[in-house]
Amino acid sequence: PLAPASSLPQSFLLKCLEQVRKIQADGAALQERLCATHKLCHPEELMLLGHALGIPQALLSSCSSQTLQLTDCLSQLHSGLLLYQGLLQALAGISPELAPTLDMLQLDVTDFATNIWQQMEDLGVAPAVQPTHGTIPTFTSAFQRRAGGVLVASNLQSFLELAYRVLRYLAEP
Amino acid sequence: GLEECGRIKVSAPVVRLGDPITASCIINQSCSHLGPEAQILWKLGAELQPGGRQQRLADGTQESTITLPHLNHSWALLSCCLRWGNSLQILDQAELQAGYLPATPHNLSCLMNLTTNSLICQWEPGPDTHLSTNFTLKSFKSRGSCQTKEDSISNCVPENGQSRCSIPRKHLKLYQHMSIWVQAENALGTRASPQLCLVPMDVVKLEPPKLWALDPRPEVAPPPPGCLRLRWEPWKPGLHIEQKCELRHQPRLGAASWALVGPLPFKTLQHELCGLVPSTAYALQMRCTRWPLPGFWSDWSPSLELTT
Amino acid sequence: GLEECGRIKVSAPVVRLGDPITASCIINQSCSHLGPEAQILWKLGAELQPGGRQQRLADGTQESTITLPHLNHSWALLSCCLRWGNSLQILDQAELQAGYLPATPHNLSCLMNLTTNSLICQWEPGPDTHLSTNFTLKSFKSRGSCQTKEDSISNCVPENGQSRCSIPRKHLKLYQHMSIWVQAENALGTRASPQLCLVPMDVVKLEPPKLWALDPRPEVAPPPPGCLRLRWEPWKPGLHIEQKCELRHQPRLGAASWALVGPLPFKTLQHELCGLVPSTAYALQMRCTRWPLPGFWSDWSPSLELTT
Repeated sequence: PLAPASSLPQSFLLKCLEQVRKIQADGAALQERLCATHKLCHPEELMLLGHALGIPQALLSSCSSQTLQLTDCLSQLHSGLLLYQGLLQALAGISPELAPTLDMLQLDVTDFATNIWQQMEDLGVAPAVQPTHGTIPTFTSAFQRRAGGVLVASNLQSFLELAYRVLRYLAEP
Repeated sequence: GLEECGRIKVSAPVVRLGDPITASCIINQSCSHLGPEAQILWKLGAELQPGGRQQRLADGTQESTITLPHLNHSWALLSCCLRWGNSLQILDQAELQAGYLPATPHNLSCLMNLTTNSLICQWEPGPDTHLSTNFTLKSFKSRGSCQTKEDSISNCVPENGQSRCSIPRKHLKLYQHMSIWVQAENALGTRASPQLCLVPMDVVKLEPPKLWALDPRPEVAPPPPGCLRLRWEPWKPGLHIEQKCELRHQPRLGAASWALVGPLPFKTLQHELCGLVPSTAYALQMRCTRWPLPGFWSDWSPSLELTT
Repeated sequence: GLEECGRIKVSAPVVRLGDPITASCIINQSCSHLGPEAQILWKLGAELQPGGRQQRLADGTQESTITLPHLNHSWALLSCCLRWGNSLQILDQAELQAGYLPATPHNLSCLMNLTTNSLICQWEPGPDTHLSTNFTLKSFKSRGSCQTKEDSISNCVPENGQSRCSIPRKHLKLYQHMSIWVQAENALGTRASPQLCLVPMDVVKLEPPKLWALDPRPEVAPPPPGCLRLRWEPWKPGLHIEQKCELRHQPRLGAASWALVGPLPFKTLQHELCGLVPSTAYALQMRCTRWPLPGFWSDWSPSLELTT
């Protein structure tokens, strides 16, 4: 495994921090619109539905500063982003008003995943075959896509919070 | 497949404003692992709605039914919820809409516009129905008094929400009768305006001619006092149409109303106006109409100012 | 079938301006029932062209061939005619075009626009070729120094004749290298500009922040003489981008040039400017750029006028 920080170019880390901030802004925009347009404002009101829908969450266990395993952390970050890419794709058709916001979020998440993957390739720590996002629930009604949107956006914000912290730690001179 | 936790069914997704609406919500057994007596609650927007009647169905699922006596919002969100710990969980949501049947569109009128070469029709849509209402201008080619339908004409769909539509030249037979009406449609029903039976060219509205002072020519004696000479240029797209025109004039200053002169045969292209107050500035305007065949008067031309 | 009277064939429908062009016209026998020695004549535009070489072919048809040494019109009509009684009958016509090979498009430059979320590229098209010339912005996603092509990107076709094109966000990977070039093509050939290798976000151009006076607050001492306090509102679409900014000021009156202050960290959002001439009106402007990551400076903001 890689030694922390030293092996990651500063420009890569700064770009990642920039991308995380952008995705957080996109995610917040989606949450705001779901609340304004569909009155779905609190993920806590949708926990039961979340269990039933079976929305998976991405872990960043190798990224905590105590047990930082850089290679594992990068690949967890990458597969987490792939998972959210898949979840966001499953939300397609959420509603005409939200479609542009959802598309932008999906594009930025995909860009961030590509950025991480290419850095892993440059470091020679990328697995031969790029992983896929695993099983993704299908949302069968407009309401489920909106409720799913609230839950996915909320989970994504928590995931990004963790990612931001580790990237900041790695970017510290 | 995904286990649905709860599913709302409504008597009708759209009702008339103020009418009652009934909804039922079925909680799937797997979702209500919360214990048999999970209580289903209803929210309209953010407000809890009392009056849900809950029962356990043969297959073990729970069903709650509620009737909202008067739906007074044109748009509202009805939520089926479940108490879970100290939180209220939303299991499904239905968008309720209420509004009015479309009013019968009225005051349908059409003009044949030779600049755009299209038949432009407009109408009064009537009051807001609070529902998405589509207006379509329908027509068919016919004979005489439009009793029989000869060829259909493709529908004319107005641009976003406008109460006018243009039927392009290629869909028109300019000298044949056609029947035209407007149809308004929303989720509650359809209403059609009375039918117009018209011949496009008979509702042509021309543009006014261009007025010019008649340039003085050496070989022609100047206009006698109290007289004015003017000429006009007919509107190009209307050159093939026989017309009659009218001239009106009024002193530029003072409150005298317009004096009318006509009909002037439109082909003469010039006119000498006499009987005016000498050394006075006059405003002159002209309009024309298809004649003797039917048509609408053009607007009055912009003013030409001449001094006697 | 319709018996063709005459048919022109040209060596090339489009030639370089000033180059020669050869055409032949074959008169069908059935058409030349006018007698064997029907004389074929050529007209370029309205002018008769001497030098047509006529011969009778084995199958009895007549063929005339003509070579125009220099085609100096970018567009011309070549007519194959036959004298018939005292009239000249046109049997066929060919449109001849002449122009230049497209010049190599140059000065290709691109900016990432976060308002439209698109990569906007522009270029110099080079001199007019007199021929219909299509410009296409081509690109592909790549790595490092753009040697290898990873994914292709659909061509960007500029709107009617513009020398700029916008690649929409969905075709871009904002943080990946891409190779971009312009291709110019007309009937005479194709020319491609040198390739740019860039990362969209590294050519981002921000909009300037909005400058405001800092509202005086009771609990805060007023600015000392010769000092000004201002605050700025960053441009929303750039909030996620780390930036540095520059401030410039100059007395509103008089000819003093701009004085520059900076770099200012963009997150401080306010600044106290001192060392100015007391009781003087100043114009202040600010601009920002992505930093430490690469990017272009924004334009200077509109002036804020404050008086010390």
